[in-house]
Amino acid sequence: MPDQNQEAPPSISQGGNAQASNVSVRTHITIDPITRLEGHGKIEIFLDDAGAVQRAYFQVPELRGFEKFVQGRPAEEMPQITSRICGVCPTAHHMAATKALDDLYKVDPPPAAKMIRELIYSTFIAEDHALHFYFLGGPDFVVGPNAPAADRNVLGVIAKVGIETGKKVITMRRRLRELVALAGGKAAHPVFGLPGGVAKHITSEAQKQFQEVADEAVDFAQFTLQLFEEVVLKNSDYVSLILSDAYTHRTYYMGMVDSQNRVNFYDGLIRVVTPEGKEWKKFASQKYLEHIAEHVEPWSYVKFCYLKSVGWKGFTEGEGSGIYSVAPLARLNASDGMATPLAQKAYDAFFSTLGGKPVHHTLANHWARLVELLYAAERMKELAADPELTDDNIRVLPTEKPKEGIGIVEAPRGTLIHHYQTDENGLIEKANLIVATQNNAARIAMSVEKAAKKLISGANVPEGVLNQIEMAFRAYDPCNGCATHSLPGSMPLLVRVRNQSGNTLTTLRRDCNGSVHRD
Amino acid sequence: MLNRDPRASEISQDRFEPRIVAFFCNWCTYLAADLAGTSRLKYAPNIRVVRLMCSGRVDPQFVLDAFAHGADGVFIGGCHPGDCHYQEGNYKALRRYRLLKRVLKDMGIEEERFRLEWISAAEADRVRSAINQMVEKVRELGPLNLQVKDAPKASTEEVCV
Amino acid sequence: MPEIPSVSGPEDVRIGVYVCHCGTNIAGTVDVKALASYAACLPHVAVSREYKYMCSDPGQALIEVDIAEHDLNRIVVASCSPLLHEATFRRVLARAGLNPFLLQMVNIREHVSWVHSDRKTATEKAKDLVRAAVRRVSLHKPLEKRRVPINPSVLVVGGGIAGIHAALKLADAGKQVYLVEREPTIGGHMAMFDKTFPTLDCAACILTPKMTAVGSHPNIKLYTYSEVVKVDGYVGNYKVRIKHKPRYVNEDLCIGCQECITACVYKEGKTPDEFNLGLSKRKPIYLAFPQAVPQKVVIDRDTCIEFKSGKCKKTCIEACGERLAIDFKQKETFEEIEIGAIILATGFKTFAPERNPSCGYGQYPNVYTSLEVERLINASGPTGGEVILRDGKRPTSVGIIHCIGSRDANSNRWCSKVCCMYSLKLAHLIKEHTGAEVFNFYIDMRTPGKGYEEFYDRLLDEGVHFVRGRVADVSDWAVHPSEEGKLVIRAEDTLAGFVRRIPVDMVVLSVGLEPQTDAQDVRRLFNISCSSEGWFLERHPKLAPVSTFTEGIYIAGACQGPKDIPDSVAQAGAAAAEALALIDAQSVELEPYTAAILEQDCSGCKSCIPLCPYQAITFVDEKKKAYINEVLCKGCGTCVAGCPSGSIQQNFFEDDQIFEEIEGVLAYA
Amino acid sequence: MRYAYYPGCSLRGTGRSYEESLLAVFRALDVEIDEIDDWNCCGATTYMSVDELTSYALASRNMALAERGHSEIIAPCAACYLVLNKTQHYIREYPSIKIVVTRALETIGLEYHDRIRVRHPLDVLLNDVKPENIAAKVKVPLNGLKFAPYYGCQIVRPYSTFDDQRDPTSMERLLEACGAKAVHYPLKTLCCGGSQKGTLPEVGLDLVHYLLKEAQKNGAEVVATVCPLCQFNLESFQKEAGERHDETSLPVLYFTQLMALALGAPAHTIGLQRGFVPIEPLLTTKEIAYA
Amino acid sequence: MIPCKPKVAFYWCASCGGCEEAVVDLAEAILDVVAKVDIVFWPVAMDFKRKDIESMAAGSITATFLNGSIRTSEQEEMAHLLRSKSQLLVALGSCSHLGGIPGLANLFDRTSILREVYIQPPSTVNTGGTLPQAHYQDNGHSLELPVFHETVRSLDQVVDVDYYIPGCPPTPKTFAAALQTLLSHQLPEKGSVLAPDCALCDECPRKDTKPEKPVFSEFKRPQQMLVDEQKCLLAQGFLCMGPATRAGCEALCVRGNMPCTGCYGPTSRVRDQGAKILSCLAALLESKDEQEIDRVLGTIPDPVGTFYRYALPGSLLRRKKLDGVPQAPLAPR
Repeated sequence: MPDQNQEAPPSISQGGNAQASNVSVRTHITIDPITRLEGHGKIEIFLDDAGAVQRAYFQVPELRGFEKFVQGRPAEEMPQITSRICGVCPTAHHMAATKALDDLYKVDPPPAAKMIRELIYSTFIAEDHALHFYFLGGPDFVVGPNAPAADRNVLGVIAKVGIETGKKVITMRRRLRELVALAGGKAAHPVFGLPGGVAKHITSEAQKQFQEVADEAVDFAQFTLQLFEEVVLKNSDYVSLILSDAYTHRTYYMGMVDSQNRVNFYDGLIRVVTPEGKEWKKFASQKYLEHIAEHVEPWSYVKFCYLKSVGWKGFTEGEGSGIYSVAPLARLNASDGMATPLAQKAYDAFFSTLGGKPVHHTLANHWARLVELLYAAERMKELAADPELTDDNIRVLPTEKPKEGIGIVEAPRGTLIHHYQTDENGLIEKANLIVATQNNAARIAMSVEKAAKKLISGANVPEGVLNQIEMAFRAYDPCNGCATHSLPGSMPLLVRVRNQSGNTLTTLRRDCNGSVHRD
Repeated sequence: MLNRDPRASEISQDRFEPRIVAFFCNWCTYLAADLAGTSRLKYAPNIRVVRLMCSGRVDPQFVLDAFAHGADGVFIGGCHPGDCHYQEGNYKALRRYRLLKRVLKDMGIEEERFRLEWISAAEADRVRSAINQMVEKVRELGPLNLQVKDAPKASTEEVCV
Repeated sequence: MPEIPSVSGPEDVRIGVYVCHCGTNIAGTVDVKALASYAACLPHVAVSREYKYMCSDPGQALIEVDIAEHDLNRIVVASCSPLLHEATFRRVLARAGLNPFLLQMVNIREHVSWVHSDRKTATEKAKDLVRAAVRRVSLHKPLEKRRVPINPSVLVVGGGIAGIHAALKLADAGKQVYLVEREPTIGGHMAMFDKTFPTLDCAACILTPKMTAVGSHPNIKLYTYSEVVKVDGYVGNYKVRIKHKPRYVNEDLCIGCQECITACVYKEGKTPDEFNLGLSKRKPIYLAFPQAVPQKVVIDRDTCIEFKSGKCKKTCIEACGERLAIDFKQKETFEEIEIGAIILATGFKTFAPERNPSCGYGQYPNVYTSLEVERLINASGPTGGEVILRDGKRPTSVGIIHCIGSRDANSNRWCSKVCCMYSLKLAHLIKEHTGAEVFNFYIDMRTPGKGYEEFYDRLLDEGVHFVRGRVADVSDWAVHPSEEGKLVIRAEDTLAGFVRRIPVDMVVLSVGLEPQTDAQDVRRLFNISCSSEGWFLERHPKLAPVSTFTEGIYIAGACQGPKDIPDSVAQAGAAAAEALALIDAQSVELEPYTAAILEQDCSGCKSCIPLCPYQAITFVDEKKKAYINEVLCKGCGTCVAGCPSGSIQQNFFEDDQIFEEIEGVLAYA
Repeated sequence: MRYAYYPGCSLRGTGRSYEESLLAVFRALDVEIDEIDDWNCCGATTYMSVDELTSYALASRNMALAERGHSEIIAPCAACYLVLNKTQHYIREYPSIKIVVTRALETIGLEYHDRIRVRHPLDVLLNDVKPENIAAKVKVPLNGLKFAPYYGCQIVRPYSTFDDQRDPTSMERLLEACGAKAVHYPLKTLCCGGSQKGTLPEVGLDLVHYLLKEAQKNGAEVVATVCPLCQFNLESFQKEAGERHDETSLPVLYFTQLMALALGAPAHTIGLQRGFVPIEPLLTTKEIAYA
Repeated sequence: MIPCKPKVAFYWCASCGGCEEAVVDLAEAILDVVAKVDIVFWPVAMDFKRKDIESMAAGSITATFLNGSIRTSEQEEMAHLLRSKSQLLVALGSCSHLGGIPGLANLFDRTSILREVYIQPPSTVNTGGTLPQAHYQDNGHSLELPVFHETVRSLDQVVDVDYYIPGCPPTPKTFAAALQTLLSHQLPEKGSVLAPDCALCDECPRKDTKPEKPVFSEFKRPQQMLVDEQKCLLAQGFLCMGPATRAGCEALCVRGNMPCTGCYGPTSRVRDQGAKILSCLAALLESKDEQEIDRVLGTIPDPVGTFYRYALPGSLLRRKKLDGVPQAPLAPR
């Protein structure tokens, strides 16, 4: 394949670097969560001669090519194959794929099956949001952005909220995951999704377990919101941090809503609102191609989504730029409310505190996530209570010849789209996958650059900078190429300031236990 | 004028000489190959015979292993349907062969590189012709070059992209 | 998966490699010196030698000495096919105190030197094979042959002269013999013959005593009108299922008085008589021929009125009276017998001349087959020994055409061996009976055998005419008036060098011998091989002419190839001796190539159970794992290949051993 | 399926009646054929005896042409039929011949893939059309007209692709489907003497006589042939042969002429008028209402 | 085994993160683990730019658990580095054990993958045919991406591996047990897979419902038929990889009423999981007629994708043959 030599990236090597620094006449900073490629942001910051940030790049250096290698596989295997795109939100991919199969075979699952699906899904959302708040994003606030990094992790959280709460968090997560496994086979990479239904019905024993855990989950969600209020909202520094311009972007927002425009994770229409918060479009899954497009940059493996009709205008915000955002904040912005009472209260509190819709502050994602956590828990409770849940009519066998199917769900990290075309035998001929974080990729890139520009000037980089820049993209709970998170505090960072000849002047390094070294 | 020399199929230096691994059952094809010997039939020397008691013993792993270690073709010889010394081993071989052929196709290995023949103890000439045919076919296809197993751990050839 | 080292096996492996020249058989094509020195450099090889004849005593001694001196623990012999000398060299290892299964043979004769002519490539191939053997043998493990007791009784299939002779020999040796014959009587083809060449003694006179001996022998259980339908088990321990076809006559009660036949409502026979090849007619109830053994009548249900309409007066039953031997209710019955060895003597069938239209059989009534003529001139035959043609004429001129269905690319290529001699015999007898002019048309006159050539000379003196030339056709088209109304035999007289047209009254076709129509079914039933012509295949054409590739099954008589009576009898004796040698050993060693379940590894998935044709694999409910009964296992290895978790292992054909061999042949350069 | 049709030289010369009647039969039985465009000599007779390789090249050219768009080729002339078969046989058997032929064809931009099957009209009518269907289409039954089925040497020897080498019967089966009756005729594959006529005329004449006399003796009213050379030989030398021995007078026809007749083709369109021994009287006596 | 607390490290290459989740799924038990070992980095150790790792003493890490397969240059380099710094290198999860599901990419070549992802999707607007570049100048800013290799490889195809923990992902139980074994004083034989060594049927809750003589006249796809929640899935005609797959997961998928897809890989006695299940299932067909055989086998729509779902790179053939591109130096003939 000779043409590869053009397309193909040469091996990265010291030589490559040397060459890089030779041609680069400007000082060059690399903030690199280093070689952990999976789902990793790699940040390249370029200073001008004055030492001001001229351009910061947010790169995703990972690709596995699912779209290609699913070709020839039987469609019914997609829920299991595509869940391997992400081990953290496998259930989201599993569900999107399963819905795509319904569409592919033109089958409508029986009521019980739908309930089981949404029950498992809500359980998963609750678990995932909880994980993020306590293990990943939360520590920034609970423990504090400027606390020593060593404490900014789940153990730090536990220290802060008390070992009992800590255990509670861990136990809650375990029990939620056990439920997913109970109904879906496995917690990581479940197996329940089939065209026209689910593989296994819910026994009354199982239902009881769901009911118990659901109750606890609701309490837990409220408790967590409580915690957030006390630790964050009652701390003016945090609030101002959230509101600070460094973490603010005026973009479109996208999310799935039910018939009354309330947030829904499992099913509904896709709603997009303008930076002013007005409804811009509302469309069904099958129409996604009319509204969503992806842009390719040669310096990243991730594709950048934008609104087709608005168009790609580069990394700029505002009404004129097609860049939009997904995930908790976007979902709240794109909706008119929540479908459950307690969550609705939290929703109102959220917007009233942050000055009405839409909220453009990236860091507000953390709060929005907790509102959703509460909704998910409440939804669990509703479904678990339903007597029809244990009905054993859980499958409709397809009769149609398969051809094309599209399935969309709201993954914890945003809108997730699976689109398949198959032959008559139901073997995949073409698959198009738009994963949650792709939708956010452009805005994340902007957030990072903005933060960098705000926080860095010249060769001397203050220590706080690292985590704050990190916060900029962690707020999205990014799952680049939908792979995985990076754990706070343990995220090793490096800022290297090079002079024009590319020699390092100073390096700032923080290792996993958070201690910062200057050498 | 007519070239009736059976050694027409013997090999010469410049041509590509395929390596073919053959699995012969002890009761039919292996005997036929012995008979070909006692009858002094001449055939292409590109074949390497591994003796098994029955074609039903041919584990698809053996076939893949042969390809993976540089075989350009794999040949299975068994008793005719109904003639298996162990009653039905050859049918099992046939079923495995049919499915394995599909797998090999999906793995980009040309059909003609993998062949199953029923050759009874008496059919020495069948051994000759079948082997010659296969060698010719595989020679046309050229080397397979699938020596993955022995490939160096730090495979550089892939970074050539 | 961890890398498998290219040459695995214990470090202390010390291999001796022995390359045989086999005179020039191998050395002529393979550079044995180069081969030996190449082998010497292979891993674990301690000694590598080449020698003129490895299988010779000095050759064997060479290996024995080396094993002691270089304390070798693995041996590779590169010589002929393992099927020929594996046993020989395993004995060598045993003598030297090594387990015989630590040997691997490389077939560089049948598979290399004899089938290739380019020295260079042949040597390369030999190297590959030796390298593979060296790698394989280092993984060999000591194995023990299994000993199983032998059932001392023998089954003989086929009641022709060969079967009869074999049965009598074994019975006289005190062995229990079961003789199974599908016809109502034993005797086979020989019983149909009139005289036997070259001595011209009457076939019946020498055969019938042996037939009656069989019938009355205490050690022989005779099953006529019976067939073998199923064969299970293995050498020394065969289980055979026999079908007894209904005779509608109780064999124990019938005394062979034949009154029933006389009494039959049919005054005259209406059915073509099988024994007389349709030259006469028989009744529905009949005795195949006067000397039939057993002397029990049989009813042919296709022609018996009682069976057709159920409205017969059943005069036969009256005639039988209180003996009550006739039983229209008889059903076919089955019987299981257990024996240790089997002798197949299922004989031959004669070529059907209709297949060769130009010889006129079926078109012209006066064209006969040689077998028909045997009956025609037989005193107890349809015409009481007088040669009267189908059209009532008595022939004044007779043409005997040889090689009908023999030595003919259009039918059978082989020489049927007996035709020349029986044609001479018939020529003599016909001349004797009719005084007619007799012409023999032959391709070559083949009379090897004691007194055969002399018999030929005698006929020349008797004035029988011999035309050397293949007959073009037999027809009734006349060129000269003298030919009108006669059968004209056209043949090129290759001695005189022109085409002869010889008009005769009678044409005798010397039909060749062919395998029985159901030879293929029979060989499948007994799990032996056939040659491409369809004759039963012997283990070795010279050294094991009556053995087959299936232990404990022997072949005798014309089922193995055309034979005359003396040869058939000789072979029958040989087969009997082989069987005796086997069962008198009382126990037999079985190859240890059996498969075994690795119990701790078996997941109990049951996948292997349906794969075993011998029901050797069972599921043990207590352990929830599969189990292989070693005695029932024949070692095909199908289950080994089929076990999805690799939890079945076959002795001497372990996966790793085979992988080594595969990778060995490919690890060139 | 459409067959490629290769008439060969005879059918455009002495064998005209053969082609006329054959085509009539094909028309009547809806056998669709396309004559090969730009066919050449099959390579029989002279070529075969002078330079084998050239005749293989000639034959394979015809087949190469036929291969374009056809999988089967009909060769009615016995000689053509034999040569085409022989060529295929040799090309398969002997690589060296294959090479020569391939090279020869290359020079004229042709390639022979050995994908074509050589068929004889007897074969096609018997095995593709089938007697029962022919019987169904018979318009003029031949009312038990007695014929001697004469095949000659080339149709079934050495390649007996569709009938027995020593006792072919296809012609009988076809003509009896048309209402004719075969007589016992042991000479059906005897040499017609055609080739001897040039070298040993009297041998040739004797053979002609035996063939005709035997036919007559066994009650044949016509001799049915499948080979232009046989037909020509038997018919044109009947008189001469009669002079050497006792006289015979038998019409010698192509089997296709009889079939065409039965299938309703007008006599003059299938060359019946050309016979040396006039056929009309016979047809009248047999009350065969031919057109 | 080591006086002070052993230092344990985690790292990952081309994987989904599910394996790390499996570790998190130890839940409360994680605290016990933390007590036993120093997790020197999780998910990664100190800032380890090349030079930093290079500066580490060889073997200064007791055990590195590496998940994910090797697809990019950077992953390959890191694998080598970590190998040199670790006493034990443990392949964690299907991807590093056998290549995993992303290993199915070995059925295609890299070019077609890049085109499929960046040029062909209906939602992608890329008229210029832009593809990610390993080295790119964005108005003077030089940016780098790791090289996307032609072939996905399992970890042991790149560096020596001491142990394997199978599964996609390994169950917490499997992981905990493996960890126990490694902490124990007698280490298992190098190259061991740290899980039970017999097939899944052994621990399958439906084992007893499998008939004595399973034979097949057709294979079913789950959407074609309702799945009995009690009966052996193979007995129902669904293609279950259980018989050819290592036990240890306690048949989670089967408990979820779906067939095993083989993520624990083959047993130690098998070199090619796909070949083995193929051999087993095909042999168990009933028919002796070639056409019927093909028909029945035709009801397996995607043999390679099914038999090698997790193990293509780790299989004997490793990948689909690339036309024209020799996969190994041409062997001397």
